Amino acid sequence: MAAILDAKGLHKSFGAVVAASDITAEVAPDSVVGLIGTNGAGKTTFINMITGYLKPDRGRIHYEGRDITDLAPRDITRLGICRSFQIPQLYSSLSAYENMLIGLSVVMRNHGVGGFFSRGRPDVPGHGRPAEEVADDLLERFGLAEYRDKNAQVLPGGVRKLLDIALTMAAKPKVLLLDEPTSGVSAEEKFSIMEMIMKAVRAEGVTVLFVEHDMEVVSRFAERVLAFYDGRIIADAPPEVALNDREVRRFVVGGELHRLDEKRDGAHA
Amino acid sequence: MRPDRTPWVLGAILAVLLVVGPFAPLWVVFPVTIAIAKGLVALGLMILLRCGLVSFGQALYYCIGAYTAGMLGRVFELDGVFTLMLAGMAVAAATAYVLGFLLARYRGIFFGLLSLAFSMIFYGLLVKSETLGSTDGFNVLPSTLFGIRPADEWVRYAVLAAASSVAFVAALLVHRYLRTPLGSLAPAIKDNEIRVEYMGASARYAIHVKYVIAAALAGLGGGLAATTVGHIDPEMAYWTVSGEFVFITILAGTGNVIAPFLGALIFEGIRNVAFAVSPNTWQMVLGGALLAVIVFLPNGLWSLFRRGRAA
Amino acid sequence: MQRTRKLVASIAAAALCVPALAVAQDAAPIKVGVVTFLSGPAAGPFGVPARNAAEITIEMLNGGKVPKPYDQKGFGGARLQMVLVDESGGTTTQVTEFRNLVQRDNVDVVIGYISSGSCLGIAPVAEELKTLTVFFDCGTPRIFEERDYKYVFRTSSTATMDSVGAALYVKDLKPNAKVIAGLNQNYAWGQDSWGDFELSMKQIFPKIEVATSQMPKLFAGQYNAEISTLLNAKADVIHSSFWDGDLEAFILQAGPRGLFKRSVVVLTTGETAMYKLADKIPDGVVIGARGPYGPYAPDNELNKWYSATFQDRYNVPPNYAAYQMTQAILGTKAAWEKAQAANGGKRPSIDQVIAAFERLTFTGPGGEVRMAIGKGHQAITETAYGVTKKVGGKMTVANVKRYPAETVNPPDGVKAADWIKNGFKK
Amino acid sequence: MQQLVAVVIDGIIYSAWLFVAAVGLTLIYGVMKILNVAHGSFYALGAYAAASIAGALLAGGMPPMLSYAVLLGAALLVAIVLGPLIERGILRFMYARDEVVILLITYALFLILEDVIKLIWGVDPYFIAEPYGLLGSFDVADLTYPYYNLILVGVAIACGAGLAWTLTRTKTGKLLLAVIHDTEVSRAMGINVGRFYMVTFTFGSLLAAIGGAFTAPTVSVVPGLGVEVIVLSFAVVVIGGLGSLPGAALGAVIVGLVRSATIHYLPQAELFVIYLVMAMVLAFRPRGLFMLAEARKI
Repeated sequence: MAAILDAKGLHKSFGAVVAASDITAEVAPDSVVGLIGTNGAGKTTFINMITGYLKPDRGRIHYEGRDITDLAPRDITRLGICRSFQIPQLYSSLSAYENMLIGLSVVMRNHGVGGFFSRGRPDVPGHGRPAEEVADDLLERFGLAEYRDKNAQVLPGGVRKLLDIALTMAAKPKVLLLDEPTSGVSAEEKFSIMEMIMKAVRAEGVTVLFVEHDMEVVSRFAERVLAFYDGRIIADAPPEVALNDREVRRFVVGGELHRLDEKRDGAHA
Repeated sequence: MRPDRTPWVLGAILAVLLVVGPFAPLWVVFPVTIAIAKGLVALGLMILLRCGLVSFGQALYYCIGAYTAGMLGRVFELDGVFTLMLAGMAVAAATAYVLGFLLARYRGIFFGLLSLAFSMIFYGLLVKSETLGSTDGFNVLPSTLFGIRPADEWVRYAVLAAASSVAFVAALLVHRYLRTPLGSLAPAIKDNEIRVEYMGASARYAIHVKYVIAAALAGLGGGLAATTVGHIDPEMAYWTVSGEFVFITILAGTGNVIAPFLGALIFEGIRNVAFAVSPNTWQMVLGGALLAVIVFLPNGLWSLFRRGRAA
Repeated sequence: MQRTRKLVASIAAAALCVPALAVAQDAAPIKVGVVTFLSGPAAGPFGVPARNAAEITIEMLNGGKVPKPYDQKGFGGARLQMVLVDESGGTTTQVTEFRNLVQRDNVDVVIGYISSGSCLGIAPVAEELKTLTVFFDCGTPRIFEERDYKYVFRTSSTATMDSVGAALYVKDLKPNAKVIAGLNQNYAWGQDSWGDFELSMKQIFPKIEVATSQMPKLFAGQYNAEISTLLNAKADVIHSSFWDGDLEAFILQAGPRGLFKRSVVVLTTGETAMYKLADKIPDGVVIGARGPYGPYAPDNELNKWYSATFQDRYNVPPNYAAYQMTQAILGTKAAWEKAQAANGGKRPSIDQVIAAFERLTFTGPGGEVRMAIGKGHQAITETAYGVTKKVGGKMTVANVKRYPAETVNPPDGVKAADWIKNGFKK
Repeated sequence: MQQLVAVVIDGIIYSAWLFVAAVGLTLIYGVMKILNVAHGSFYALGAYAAASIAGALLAGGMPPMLSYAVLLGAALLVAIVLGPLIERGILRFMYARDEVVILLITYALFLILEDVIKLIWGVDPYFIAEPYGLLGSFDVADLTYPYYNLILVGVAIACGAGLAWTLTRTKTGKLLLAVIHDTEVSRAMGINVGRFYMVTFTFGSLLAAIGGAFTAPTVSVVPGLGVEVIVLSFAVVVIGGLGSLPGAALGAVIVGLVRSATIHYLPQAELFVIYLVMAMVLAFRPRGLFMLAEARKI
C-alpha cells in the first residue's frame, strides 16, 4: 500500500542552527510511529514542517500523493492531518465542553455548513450527529466527562493534554501527530493515558505519529520508531530493532534507559 | 438549552419604539435616533471586540457612510432614507474589504492604531477637499421615506421609525451570525489563534469577514447619522469619535446584540445630562460616570441584565 | 482658584438677582439660549469672553441699565432668562443640544455659535424647528449663499470682509508689494481666509507672486519649520488668520526669529492676542478685529458704556467676540421691540420679530449694523485695520483705516468669491 | 542646500520636542502595558504648572536665569503629586483588566483632568515667554534660531540618555527589566512590583510634564493643549515600536524630519503626513521598527 505521508529530503535551519537535515521518511496508512530523540534533535521541527507551521528550506512533503509543502496549516488540517501540542493549545477562558463545541463549529465551517438561516441543529460532517452530542461523546472517550464544565485553564496538566487531543479528533483526522502526549504526567499514569488515547484514536483507523521520551511507552505502543539526532534520522525500524541500535543507544536512549532502569527498580520495590 | 429570547426582546423593543415614538417629546426622539446610529457602529465594534480586536478607527466607516449619503444627495439628489443608509453601508463595506487584506494581519494595539491611522488619513483628505466644505462640511438633504417627504412635525418620528427598523434587522442578522460557526469563532480567535488555525480555520479570513461586517454596520450608522443630523463634516472621522464608539462598546459589554444600543443610549443620556447640569465641566461629569461604570460593572452594562441568570 | 471663586460668585449673584427682578415685571420671561465654547481651545479667546458678554448684557438689559436706545428692560419689558450651552463636542452634539434648547428647555431665541461648522449644521435645524436663531460670530459666507433661511440671522459680517479688508489695507500700507506668503490653519476657516485674501490680492496687484502658503494642522503649536519657510520666502506681506493659542504660539516663536522684521505680518484676528502679548508684538504688525470692534470700535456713548462696564466686571477689555455677542443680543432686542411696537405694544410673535429683523439697521457698540445681504438676514458692517504701536508701554493701534461696509462686503445676492473675482463688482 | 539645512534643523528641533513628549508613554507601556491617554493631561499640567509658577516667581523678582530650574521643578511637582495618586488610587486596581479597558480608564481620567485644569487655571492663556528669548539666538543659513531650541534638544538627549543609563546600568533598572520580562516570577522573587509600577508611572508622567514645561515658553498655554500631543506621541511610539526606548527616539527623528521636509517642500500634505508614515511603517513592520515579533512556543 502506498504511503499516506511521504517526506523527502527536508532541510530546515535557523541561522547557524540546523534543525532538520535531509529528513526522509514514509509513513504507511493505519500505522503507529514513535518519534524519539533528545531535546533539540528535530522531532518537533519535523512535526511543525508536516503541519505547515514551518516551511522547509528544501525538500517536499506529500500526503496521499499530494504535495502539501506550501500549504497553510489550516489547509493541511482540512486535508486530514491534525496535531496536538507540547503546550496544549486550548481556549483557556472556556470550559472543556465549550472548547469542544468551538472546535466542532470550526470543523462545520470548514465543510461549508453555514447554518445561517437554519433553525435546527445540523450534524457535524464526518460525525453524523449534532455538535452537542459529538462534544459529549469525545469528552467521554477521552475520560474527560467529569471536567466537562470546568474552565480549561484550571484543569490539571494531563487533562489539558487529553483535551488538546480530543479537540483534534473533532476534525476527523486521518493522520494525527501527537507532540509529547504524556509529558507532565506521572509515570504511573502514562500507560493508562496512552492506552486511552490509542483506543480512541485507533478505533477510527487514524495513522498516529507521536513524540515520546519514555522508551517503555514507545516500545509498547509504536509499530515503528524514527530516532532523531542532530536534525537527522539515525534509525528507522521497529522498536525492538531501533532501540537496540548502537547509535540510538548512544545518542538517544542512553540517559533515558538509565532512568528507565531506576523506574523499574522502584516499581518492583 | 435556554431558549433564545433575544429576537423576541428585540421585537418588543422595536414595537415599543414604533408605538411610543409618536407620543415621546421630540427632544427625546432625536437623541434616541442618534443613539441607534451610534449603536449600529458599536454593534460592529462588538463583533470585533469578541475576537479581542479594538479598532480606534471605526469613525472612518462612520464618516464614509455619512459622506456617501451626503454625496448622493449633493450629486444625484437622492434622499430616500433607506437608499442613503444602504449606500453608506455598501461603500463602507467595500472600503473595509480592501483595507481588510492589510488589517486582518494585525492584532492587539497595532490593529487599533493602524485603523486609527487610516481614519486620520481620510480625515486629512476630507479637510483638504475644499469643494466639500473642508472642516465645515455640508448639509444633507432632508430625507424621504419611500419617496414621501413627511410633514415637519412627523419627519423626526419617520426617521426614528426607519432607524429602529433598520437597527432591528441589523441586530437580528448579527445575532444569527454570532451563532453561526464562523460567527462563533470569535472567542476562539481571541483566546487561541493557533488552535483555530490547527482546527483548519483561517483566523485571518474570519477577522477579515468580521472587519467588513463591522465596517458595514458603521457605514449604516454613518448614513443614518447624516440623514438624522442633516449635516456632515470631517470631524466624524476624527480619532475622538472613534474613541467614543469604543467607549460605548466597552461600556455596553459584549454579551448580547442589544447591549451596544443600550450602551449608546446611556452614553448619549449621560452626555445630555452632563451638558445640561454643568455646561462648564461636562467632560468631568462624563469622565466620572464612565470611570464609575468601568470600575463597578467590569463586564459592561449588560452584566446588570445577566446577573440573575449567571449564578 | 480665585478665578473660579469669582465665577461662582458672579453666577450666584446673577441667580439671586433673577427672582428680585421677576417680581418687578409682569411679562412672561423670554428664554434665550446662549451657545459658545466653554471648553477646548476656542473657549479662552472667544467662547468665554462671549459668555461673559452675554451674561453682563442680559443682566444689564434686565436691570434697564443699557444706554439709549436700549434702555427698555429686557426685550420690550420682558425679562430675559439665559440658558447656557457649551459649543464643544462636534456637530452631532450641537444639533442635539440645539434641539434640547428648543424642545426641552423651550427657549424663545437661540443666540450663539462661533464655529462655522456649527452654524452650517444648526441653520437647517433652526428652520425645521421654526426657532429664531441668531449667529453672532461664525465667519463662513456659505450659510446664506447656499440656502435662504427664514429663521436664521447673522449679526456680524462674514469672513470675506476680513480678507478683503486686509488686502485693501495692504494696498494702502505697502503699495509696492510684490511677494506675499500665507500661514493659515488647515481647516475651513484658514483655507477660506487665505483663499479670499489671495484672490483679492490678485485683483488689486495683478502681478503679485505667492511665495508659499503654509497650512499647518489646527492646534499644531510648533511652528519652527513653517517660520523657516516664511523667512526664506522673503515676502513683503505675510497673511495669517491664526487665532488663539496657535496665533500666540506663532507670535512667540516668530518674534525671536526676526520674522516681523523681515516682512509685514497681517494678523486678521490679531486683536484677541494684542493685549495679552503686548510686549511680544513689535510695532508695525497689522492687526484686524473682524470688524469695528475693540480698538477699532467707534467713540460713541454705547461703546463707552460697554467697554467700561465689561472692563469693570471682568478686568479685561472686551474683545471682538464679546462685542459680537453683545451686538447679536442688541440686534435681536431691536428687532423684537420694533415688532412689539408694530404689534401695538403687545408681545410679538416670532414671525413678527423676523419681519422686523429682516433688513433692520441697528447700532451696536461697534457702530452701525445693517442686515443688508442674504435677503436681509446677513449683516454687513464697516471694518478697520491698523498697525500696532506702543505708546508709553501701552499697546495701541495706529495708522487706522476704515473701510465702509459696501466696500468690503459683496452686494445682496452675489456670492463672495464671484464678487472678488469680478474685481469687487457684481 | 540652504533649505536642506533648514529642513534638518527644524526637523531636529521638532524631533526633540516629540521625543520628550512621547518617551514617557513608551516607558509606561513597556513596563506596565498601559497605553496612557492621560499622558496628554500630564503634558498640559506640566505646561500650566511651569507657566504659572515661573510666571509668579519672575513677577516676584526671581533672576530670569533660574527660570529653567523652575520649569523642571514645576514638572516634578506635577508628577510627584499626581503620578502616585492616579497609579495607587485608581490604576492599581485595574491591572487584571484588558489592556483596552485600562486604556479607556486613562481616557476617562483625561476627560476629568481636562476640566480639573480648567477649574484651576481657567480658560485664559498663560505665557512664560522669558526663558525662550533669554539666551539670545544664532544664525544658520540665513535663518535665526533662539538658543532655547538647543536646550530643548539637550533636554531630549538628557531624558533619553538618562533613561537608557538607568535601565541598563543601575540595579533598579535591571530589576525593572526583570519586572518587564516576567511580572509573576519577579513577584515570586520578592521584588516589590507594585512599587515599581508606581515609580514607573510617576517617572513616565514626569517625562510628559517635562515635555509640557519646556514647551510652555514657546507656546500659549491654553485648554486642549494636551489633546494634540496624545495622538502625536502614540504615532511616534508605534512607529518606533511600543515599549522600545531607541524606537521612540528613532520614531521621533523620522516623524520630525519627514514633517519638516513636508513643510518645506509640500506644505499641503502636512496635515496627514504623520499618519501616512505610521501606516507605511506598520504596513512593512507590523510591530514598529524596534519591536520584535512575539515568539510563541507551541
